[in-house]
This record gives sequence, C-alpha cells and structure tokens, in this order.
Amino acid sequence: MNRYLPLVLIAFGILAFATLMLVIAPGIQMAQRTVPEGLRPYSEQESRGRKQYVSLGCVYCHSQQPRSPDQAPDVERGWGRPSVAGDYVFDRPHQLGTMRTGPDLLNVGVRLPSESWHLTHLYQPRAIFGWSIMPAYPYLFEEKAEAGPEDTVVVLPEGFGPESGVVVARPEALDLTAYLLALDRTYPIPEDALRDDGYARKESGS
Amino acid sequence: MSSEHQEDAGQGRSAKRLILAAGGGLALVALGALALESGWVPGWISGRETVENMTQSDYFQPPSDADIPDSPFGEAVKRGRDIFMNTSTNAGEYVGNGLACSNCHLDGGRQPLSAPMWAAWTRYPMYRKKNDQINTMEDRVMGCFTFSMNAQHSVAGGPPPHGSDVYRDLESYFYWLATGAPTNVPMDGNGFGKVAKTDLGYSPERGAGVFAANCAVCHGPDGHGQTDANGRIVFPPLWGPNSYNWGAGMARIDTAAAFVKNNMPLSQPGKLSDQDAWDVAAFVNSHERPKDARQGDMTIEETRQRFHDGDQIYYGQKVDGVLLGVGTPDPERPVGAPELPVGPTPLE
Amino acid sequence: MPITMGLLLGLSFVVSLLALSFLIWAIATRQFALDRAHAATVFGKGGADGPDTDGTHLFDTTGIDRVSARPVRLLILGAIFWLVLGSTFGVIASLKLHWPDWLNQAAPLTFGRMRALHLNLVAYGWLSQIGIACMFWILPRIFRTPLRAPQLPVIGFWIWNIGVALGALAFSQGWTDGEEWLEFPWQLDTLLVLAGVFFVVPLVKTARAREVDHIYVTGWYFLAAMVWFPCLFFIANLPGIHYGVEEATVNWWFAHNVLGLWLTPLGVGTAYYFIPKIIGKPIYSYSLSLIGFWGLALFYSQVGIHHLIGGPLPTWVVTLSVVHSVMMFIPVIAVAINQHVTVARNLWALKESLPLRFISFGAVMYTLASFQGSIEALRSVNTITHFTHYTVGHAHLGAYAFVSIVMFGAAYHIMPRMVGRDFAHPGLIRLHFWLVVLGFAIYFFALTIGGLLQGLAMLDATRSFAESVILTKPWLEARSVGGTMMTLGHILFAINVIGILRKPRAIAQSAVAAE
Amino acid sequence: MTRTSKQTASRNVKPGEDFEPWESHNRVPLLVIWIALALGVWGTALLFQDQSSYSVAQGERAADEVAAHDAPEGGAALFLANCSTCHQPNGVGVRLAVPPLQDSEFAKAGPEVVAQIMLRGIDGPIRVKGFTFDGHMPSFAAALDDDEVAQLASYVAGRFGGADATLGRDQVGELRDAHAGSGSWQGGAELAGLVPGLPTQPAMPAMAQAGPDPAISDLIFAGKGDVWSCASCHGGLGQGAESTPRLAGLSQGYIVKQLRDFRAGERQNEQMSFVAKELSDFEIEGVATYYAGLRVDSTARPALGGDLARGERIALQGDWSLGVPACFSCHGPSGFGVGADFPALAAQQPAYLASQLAAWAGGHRNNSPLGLMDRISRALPESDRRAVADYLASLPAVPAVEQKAMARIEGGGDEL
Repeated sequence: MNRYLPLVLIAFGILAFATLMLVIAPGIQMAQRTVPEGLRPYSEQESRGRKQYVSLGCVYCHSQQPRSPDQAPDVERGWGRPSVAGDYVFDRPHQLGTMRTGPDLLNVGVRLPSESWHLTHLYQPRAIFGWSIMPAYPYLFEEKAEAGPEDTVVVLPEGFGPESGVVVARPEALDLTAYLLALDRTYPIPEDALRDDGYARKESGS
Repeated sequence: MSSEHQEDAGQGRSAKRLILAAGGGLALVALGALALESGWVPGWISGRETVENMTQSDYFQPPSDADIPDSPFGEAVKRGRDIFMNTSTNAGEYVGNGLACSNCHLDGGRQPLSAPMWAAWTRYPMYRKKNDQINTMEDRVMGCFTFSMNAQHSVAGGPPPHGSDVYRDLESYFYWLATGAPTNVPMDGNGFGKVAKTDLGYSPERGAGVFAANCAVCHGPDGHGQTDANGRIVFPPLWGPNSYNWGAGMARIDTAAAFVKNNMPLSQPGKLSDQDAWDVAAFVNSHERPKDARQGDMTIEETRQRFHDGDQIYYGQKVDGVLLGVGTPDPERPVGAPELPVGPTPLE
Repeated sequence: MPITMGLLLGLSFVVSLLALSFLIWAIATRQFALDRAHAATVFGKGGADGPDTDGTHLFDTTGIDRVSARPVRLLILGAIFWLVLGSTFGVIASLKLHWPDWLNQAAPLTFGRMRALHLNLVAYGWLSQIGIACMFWILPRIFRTPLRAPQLPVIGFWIWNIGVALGALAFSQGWTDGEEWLEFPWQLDTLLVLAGVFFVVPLVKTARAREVDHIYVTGWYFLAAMVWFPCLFFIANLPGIHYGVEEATVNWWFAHNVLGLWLTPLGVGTAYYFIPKIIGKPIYSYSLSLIGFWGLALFYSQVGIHHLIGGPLPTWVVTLSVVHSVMMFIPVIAVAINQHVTVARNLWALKESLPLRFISFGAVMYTLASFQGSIEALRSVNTITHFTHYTVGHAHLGAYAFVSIVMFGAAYHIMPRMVGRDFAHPGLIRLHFWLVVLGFAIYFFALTIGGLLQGLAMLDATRSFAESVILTKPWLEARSVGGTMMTLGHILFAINVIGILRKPRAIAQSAVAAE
Repeated sequence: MTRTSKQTASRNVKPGEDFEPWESHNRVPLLVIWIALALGVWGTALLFQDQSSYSVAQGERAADEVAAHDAPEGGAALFLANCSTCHQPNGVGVRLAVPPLQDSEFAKAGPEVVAQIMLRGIDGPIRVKGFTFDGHMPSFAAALDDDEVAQLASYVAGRFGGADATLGRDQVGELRDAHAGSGSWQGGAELAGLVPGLPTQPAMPAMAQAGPDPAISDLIFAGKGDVWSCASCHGGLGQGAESTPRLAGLSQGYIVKQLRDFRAGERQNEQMSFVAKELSDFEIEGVATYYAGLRVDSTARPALGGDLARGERIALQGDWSLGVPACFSCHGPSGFGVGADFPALAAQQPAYLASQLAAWAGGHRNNSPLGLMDRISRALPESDRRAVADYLASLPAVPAVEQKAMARIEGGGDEL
C-alpha cells in the first residue's frame, strides 16, 4: 500500500466490475426481453403531464412498482399486478420511487379513472381524504368568476372552494391528470418478463 | 496488550466489556435477522398465514372428497354425495319440497352436531320409538324422505322404494364418511346435541323477534327461504308448503332448538343464547306445514296421541287460536311435475 | 437465460469472495506486512518510537498547512452555508409532511421540491464540500508535503458552488433530471465535473510528490474516493442513454455508491486520521484496516440494488446486492475494531477533546448505520421497511450521524489550527454537540419506530392504506422537532466558524487543542 | 509494546501538532476471519435459495401463460369447471331452475348451437324437455376463449345430445364475431330461429325496459354539482376495475343499501361517502336500478396470485375446519347473488373483493347482515382471501335480473 498507481487502478477495477454487474449486465438482459404488447407510448399531453409529475417531485411519496402478492398485499389494495421490467420502457426518467407516503400509482389510471376526481384531489386532497398529508396544488388551477366554454370546472365540496366563482383547471393540471389516467399496466405480460422473484413461495408450487 | 491491562486494568476491562457487550448485541441482532431471512424462524410473511385455529379436532375427522377412491365403490360414493348435496335434482322425483339432505346435515354430512353421517352410520340398525321397530339405515333414510322431504308431495308420491339405488348410493357415501370410525360406540358430535332447558320455557312470541333479527335475512321474513336468479333454492324454507312436514324430527321444538343452537346462523354456531334458540325454534315450528305423512284417515287428535305423545311439538295444539297440524293446502300439482302430460324424469 | 444469469451472479459473488480470501491469506502470510521502520517514515520528529509529546502546539511547523489553508477555509465556509440552507429546507419539508397546507401557494414551495433541495444541498453543497476540505487539509499532512497547485481548488470552489446554486435554482423552478440524488440537470452537472477536475489535479500532484513512501490508511480512502466519485457521477449523469428500469438500476447504483464510495470513504478516512491524531496513539491494527478498505471496495460497490428489492428487475441483481450488503459486515467490523478499540482504550480523550467527541460518535454511528443497512437489505426485513420512513431514518444515520458529525469534529479540529486562534464561543461547541446528538436521537427513533409501524400496517391487507398514513403523523411531528434541533445546532456551528474567522483573538495556546 | 507504557504514563500531555497517526501491527482477530467465512457460506446458500424461488416464479409465469393462451385440459374438465355448478356434473340440470342438458333439444342441435348459446347467454323463458325454465344463463364470451368454447361446445353436444359433429376454434371465432354485441338470447323464442323443429317455446314477457330517468342518466354519465359521475370511476357499463367494484348485475336492493350505508356513515369509504351524501333517495334507487339491469361481460381476471383450486373449494364447499361455509351457500350457486343482502360475486373485480374481505377482517367494514362476513373474513387467512377472490373473478358475469321471491314455488310454479 505504498504505491499510488496500483491502489488507484485496483480501486477503479473494482468499481468497473461492480458497474458491469449492476448496470451493464442487467441492462443487456432487459434490453433483450419483449416489450409487452399492451404497452403504448405516452401521448404528447401525457408526456407533458409526466414532466409535471417529475418536476413536482411526486416520486418522493409515490412509488410506481407494485410488489408480488407473495411479498406484500399490493394487488389487494388495487395497485395492480406486480410490475415487470417491460412496463417501463417508455419511462424517461424512471419514477419507480422508494417511498409510499402515498399509495403506489403505477395503475392509478385503472383504479381511479375519473378525471374529475383527480382534479378535485389535486386541488385539495383533504376535500376527499380528511387524513391525507399530500400537498395541495392550487397553482395548477385558477379561480374565475364564471367558467368559460372551454374550461374544466373542478368539482369541490362545500367549504373547499372559493367563496364565489369557480375553480377551473389550468392546462398543467389537465396534463398531469392525463398522465395519471394513462398509468395503466394491467395488460398481460410476456412469458419472459423480468422482475424480482426472490419472494416466490416454494410451497406454492403444488 | 497485556502490559496495558496491568497498567490500567480497570479501564482496559471496562472498555473491553463495553466493546464485547455492544458487539455481542449487534451480532445477536444480525444473527436473528439472518436466521429470519433463511426461513429458520417464522417471519411476518409466513406469519400472515396464521389464523385462529378453529379446527374441531376433538371430533372424528371424516376423509376428504379428494380421497374418494377411483373405483366402482368410489363412483357410488360420489353419486351418494351428489344426492345428499342436491337431493331435489339427483333424487328429485322423491322430493316433495324445497329441501336437500345437506340443509340440515351441514358440510355434506360432516359437521359435528348437525347430525353428521359418520356418527349416524355406526348407530344403525337400531330400535326407534318413532315406529316402534328395529330400523336399518335404509329405513331411517326412508323416514327422512317421508317426513323431512315430504315425499308424499313429490312426483313419485312417496319415498324411494326399498332397495332403490338411491339408498345404495347414500349408504355408500355414509359408509365412506365413517371410514375409521368405531362401530357400536356413540360418537361425540352425533345428532344435533342438546340445549339445556331454560327457566322461561319457550315462546313463539319472543321467538318472532329472534327470528326477525337473526334468521330473516337468509330465510326471508316470511320463512319461505330465498332463491337465486334462476329460481334455484338457496336458503331453505322453514315452514309453509315447501318445508318439512309435521312428522319430521325438526318439527319438534327441542330438536330444532338444538340444531339452531349448534349450527345457526350459518358459520356462527353458538351465537344465539339457549333461550333464543328455544324461542326461535318454537316460533318456526308454530307455523303450519305439510301434514304428517302418517295421519292417513286419522284425526289430528288421534295422530297426535299416537305419534306425538309427549313430544315438544305444536302439532294438534292451538297457537293464536289456530289449530296446527291441518297441513298446508297441497299445491294444484306436485312440485316438479312436468307441465306437459309426460316428460322424462331428470334421473336416469 | 436463467442459467447464464445464475452463473453470472455466482461468478460475481465468487470473485468477491476470492478477492477477500486472497486478501486474508496475504495478510496472514505477511505479504503486505510492512516493517516497522517502513511505517515509521510517517512520523515527524517524534521518530518511530512514538508521537511527539512535548506538549506544545506549534502551528504549522512545516509550512504545509499555510498552503492548504486558503482552499480549505473557502470550502468549509461554502459547506457551512449550504448546510444551514439545506437543513432549513429539510425542516420545511419535514413540517410540510404534517402541515400539508402550509406554504402551499407556489410550485417551488411544494414538498417534492423542498425535499429535493434539502437532499442535494446537503449532499453536494455540504457533505461533498466539507469532505473535499478535509482531503485538502489531511492529504498534504500525511504526504508531508505542501499542496501543489493551490490556486486550482479555489477556482474549483467557485465553479462547484455556482453549480450547486444553479442546480438548486433549476429544480426549484421545475427543471430537473427527475431521479433521486440526480436531480441536477445534466447540463449543470458539467459544472460539478469541471470543478472536480480542479480538485483532483492538485491532490494527485501532491500525492505523486509526497515525501513519505507509505500512504497512510486515510490516504487510501481519499485517493480511491477521488477515482470512484467522478466515475459514478459521470456514468449516472450521461444524458439520453438510460431508460426505464435500467435507469433505475443506474440511479440506485449511483445513489448508494455516492454514500458508500464517496461519503463513506471521506468520513472513514477523516476518522482514521483524526482519532489517532487527537489521542496521540496509533490505530489498533494495520492489517485490519486493509480488510476494512478492500472489503468496502469489493462489497459496497455492489449493494445499490437493494433499494429495488421486490421490484421489476432481474432477481439475480437484487440477490447480488442483498448478499453483498450482508457481506458489508466484514469491512465494517474491521473498521469498528480499529477505531473503537483505539478510542475505548483512551476514553480520557473524549473528556479532553470535543472534536474527538464528535468524530468518535460519528465513527460509532458508522458501525451502527452499516449494521442496520446490512440487516435492512435482507429480503425479510426489507419487506417491512421498504417504502417507509424507516429508510429515511437509516439514510440520516449514515449521512448525518456518521459523515456530518465526523465532519463537524474535523472542522472544529481544523479551524483553530488553520487560523491560529481559538474559537470565539467554545461553549457553543458543547451546545452544538448536544443539540445535534439529542436532535438526531429524536429524529432517528421517531422515524425508525414510525417507519416500522407504517411498514407493518402496509403489509397487513386488513388495514387500510389510510391507517399507515395516520399512524405515522405523531412520529413525523417528532421528526420535525429533532430536525429543528439539529438545524439550530448547525446555526451555532456557523456562528462559531464565522466568529473564529472574523474576530482575531490572542492565541491561547494551551486551550486550543482541548477546547 | 513498551511504547504504550510511555504514552499512558503521560496521558494528560497533549499530542503534538506534528504527530501524524500511524498503525500498530496487531494481528487480525480470528473472529473477523470466522465471521467472513460464515458470511461467505451464508451468501452462497442464499444464492441457491433464491435460484429456486426464481425458478418457481418463472414456472408460475409460464403456467399462467399456458392457461391464458393455450389449449385447456379438454371439454370434460371445462364442463366440470364451468357448467356443472348449474347443470350438474351429469347434465340433468336443477329442477325448476336450471334446464337439463341431457337429451335436451338444444344439445341435440349440435355444437354450433351450443356454442352460440354459450357465447351470448340466455335471458328469458325457455322450454326444455317439457319443462319451462325462466332462464338466466351468463355469457361465457369473456370467460372462455375460442378454443375453450369450441372444445366445450363439442363436448356438450356430443355427450348430452349425441352429436357427432365437432367445432373448431376458427368457427367459434366466426360465431363470436357474428354475435358480438348482440346481447343475450331472449329466451327460447329467439332461439327457435336457430334450432328448427323446436317444440313451442314460451313467449317473452313484455319487458318494460325503459331507459333510466334523464336525471339519473345525467348523474351516471356526467355527475351532478358536487359529485363525480358514477361512470367516471365504475366504467360506463359498471364493469369496475382493480379496487373499484363491478356494479353491473348487482341486485338493486344491494346497491341501494350500500349507497345508504355510505351516506349514513355505516360503510366507510371517503370517496363514496362524499358522493353518496349528495344523492337523494330517488337518485339512489334510480342508479341502483340502472346498474342492476345491466348485463355486461366480465372484465375481471384472476390477478392476485391466488390458488384457484383452493378458491374454488372455498366458494363451492367452504372450509368448515375454519368455520367457513361455502360462498355459494349464501350468494347462490355460481355466485349470482341472492336477494338484497347477498350480492352477486361472479366476475367481481378480484382486488375489490380481496380488499373488502380484508376490510371485514380488519373491522373496517361492518355493514354485513348479522356480521356474517366479518366472522368469515377473519377466519380466512390472507392467501385464502386472495384465492377465493381470484376464483370468483374467473367466473362469467352475472346475468342481470330482478330477483324473484320464493313465492313462485309456493304458487305451485305455474309460471314455470
């Protein structure tokens, strides 16, 4: 341990090996798998909504990776089948998330297909769930005295709307909602689909 | 190291102890976690599977359906089971009401204290006061058809004749259910059990309340049962023309009370108090139902003296000023008879 | 395919194991053993027989520190600025979790952006910068030669800080790369890379010009980190080539390696220097530190994917990371024995030296954080703790209780020696220590308990999701209390550091080292 | 180690500034090596263990794939799985309720007719072998694929009608296309056009199937004032998805009770409470009537990884060792539902069913009559809850019908 170059080279070599194992090999493996037939790219509006989702940092509270029923009751909560690598090929940047301060959203478009519901919930989550700790997003909406013909009015229960006039959704809110409604990974998966099978129960083989 | 211990033994020792204790603690935690991971100790994933164990292991355990042998005998057992579960279809011409064997003998004749067939099988032939003679199992099942299924009102007009395949198949099923059961020994869980007599006795008036609160949701507010979309009976009628007749054991208040206490509401045995069980049994059995098959030309009073003497039954008594035992009026044509002059019977 | 992958997995683990066995064999057979005279070149005029114990504090006897002082001072100041700012954002984010309608009127104030600001400012603004400061302070000292090209790190400092400031501004306005730990837009990342060049070049030059043959263990950690971090940062930020789950593996390979191969070497290296430095006695075992260092390199580099356990990526990668996470026990135990035994044999020093108190506390937290991390990576445990606040507690145990607190101690030790005068408010140091330790204890236990309860609730299908949210609320409130205490401590820290720089005071020589 | 003695003796003397740390030469503790060794062994073992779960999961995935897309186990097995709960294993039907297949005019008409009945289902009176049945047969179009329909139809026609002809999957595909969207057969009267020489079939009773009130229709499809529309979550035809329940074919009484319970706070669900408290009794009944009368193919598929065989056992026989009676003993054979208190289960969304069972077990839902479901759900372990939800999701959708009382049989069944 007296020489500078060997030390640095071996350190570099080890990292290169780790990169091969953790990044390159799985990357190659995933690239070889079939993309599920039911998966479609995001539309332009949905992509704009996805940018909103990313920039508002939704990922810090919402995961997008339902786990297998062998591990956790995610499917029972309506979060959808366990996701596989192929479900994410159109996702840049990925939004898998590591927190569930809020529920998983990978299939929220199936579970909660109502645009109207999402607009209410984004404007003020506590209008629907009193216990919710999700931030409200009032800046995605604007208050108007009267809704114009093109405007999407947000349905709000007593006490959550402005004292007079209506709340209408800005394009950002509509985009974000469009993205949420597009979150649907309920199509069947190809047989060679990849996911972490470390929880598959051996005894369930019978 | 040794020099250090000598010089500052106290400090060295306490430092060593500290390190060992902390390290040991961490090592234990780590070991526990590794053991858990390797599945050597039950974890929360498998822990989610454990539920309160409600197995009635004190009772005899009949074999499960999967064990029915693949043989001519097994075929008979299966036929018997099908008759037992769906009597009005698989022995339909002998059924004069809306009931099946499994309505009273729950879980396909397996459930203890709902007259399980594995316990009944080993008790026959036996003497029965009901007809004052030695009864074979066939005689006994014939009685069920006659009274509980009200066979008089069926297409055939009576129970299956002696020697019928219906008996063969049913008895094969019972025999198989009793696989491994001791012969000639009264078994725990046989019959419907007993309900202790209560100080208040029983009263149909109180029973009406119990019925409305606990029974009407399934058996209907009028006690006539409920059907599914296709008109198929799901909840059996408890009185009226489609229920068991006055000669059935269930028409007796003590029998019905025991059945109710130990089996009803379905999946919640023991929910009703003894008093409620008596009262609701009285309420159910204070309604008119098909007449006793044995009445023949006798009057109700004669029938009562001959067949119901000493029984806890409303037969021949007046409830609310109405004499019971007259029997429900026969529908215009027997249940299940074809509309057109002749049709093939569903069986065979 | 499964067979190939299984082989690959086995291969990787076997390689790690072989490397470790080789190392142990080499140590056991004294392949690496240095003779004592060889090692003695490290020592100053105290000679091979022991440190100089004449009891005087001659600042900068060799002229080494004078050269590094300027960049180090700038880096420490910059780091403290981002620390105070970053932890304030942290407190705001924490408060927003239980006061969701507070500060809600504009997008930059939303939780998602506050949290990202907090993470990036403390990771890149504070931790990285203070760590680099320690490098610039320690490496010339253990190489016994003045820093080469000392004007470069000053330029690097400005580029780095402008990069951090612009990055923060960018994603508070919604311009982000959108991955945890990698929020800075890649265009701005180039600034950090550029700054990195300005940092690495002088250090490499110094290393090559060193006047001792042997590189002390701190040097291994620092030199390796200088290789690792740029590689990580560069690969992870390459625009346009990562997508979907592959991007997620890159994300967590990076995010965990930032901790394991950047912040950890900085923290461990610093502790390896200051613990024996302050105590005045050698570290326990040379051979153990070899296992500690190479074990870290071998195992820590492959643990990142344990952030995606149960996720949509190949089983074998996950298992690989799980196994390597557990193997981390080995280097951690090695480092723990080396550092804790040294301190435990000299408990008196904890009473004497406040910087050592910080550093030693941090070192213990490294052991705990690594143990917790190894156990948390087990599938059975991870099933509960994944997706919960528990992991946030764990992250703070590593990045805060270990690295940050070691760095506090380092700064407290460096500053007086650098400026040649005592702290203006020595009493505040003690207060700082207790504020951050108690604050952190509240923070950590609140999140750990709350997170476990949350995880158990989420695993139980009979409990609604709402329950898992509601039951964490009191724990989140407690976390805000702890976080606020820590932030207060940081303000005291800032006051002290600014104080010592601004207010010249007569040197009270005997008081300096002990505080 | 004489060096240390010098230091400890002078411990209160501070180390000098020019001291640089160094390392002593203590041996590596043997313990560390042992730990390293043990962890190495453990890691290798774990690799093997995970390898096996990997193959289990791969196997299951492949099996799912086979089950979903390839040929099933043949007509006899399909018959037992899909038909026998109603038509009985021997095809004799249920007297007064389910028409026999054995020697029936329709089975004799050949597999093509059978397939067309299976694809569309029947709603309306039908006379088979001299008996009249008020037929409500679900459509199997969504539950079975072409190949399965072909095999099953050939089997039924062959075994019960003595037909020699068999049907191919392509022919079924054509039939499916031809009949797509045409709804169920309106009783024997409509089928008479398909099967020549059929005995006189009973006439369809006049159906007073007027569309819903415009106000109700608005509510369902556009929402009103402060509430979202029903259709926006439950789907235009009430199919539901994931944890949003299927409403089509639930009995009117059941929907009314649930909406009232939401309104009164006796059933908890923030979103439905929010909606229900805006609804008048008239609206509740209108909505319920609309959904009760809908006949929609199933969109539910087993999705929870439940053991279908176990689920079938619980649904058909119960597990009395847990004190759990068969689902069908109360919810009706085939899960068609009974009355207002026992909703239809067939084709319900599995995530919804499992979440409700879990809610009962956890005490979050408690509006079940007599607490029946509370007790049963608590007795079922988590895997059973998933198994039974998955099994029920595999069943064909409930035919939409108004419930009939027992009175029919009482009256001698003269309308049968």
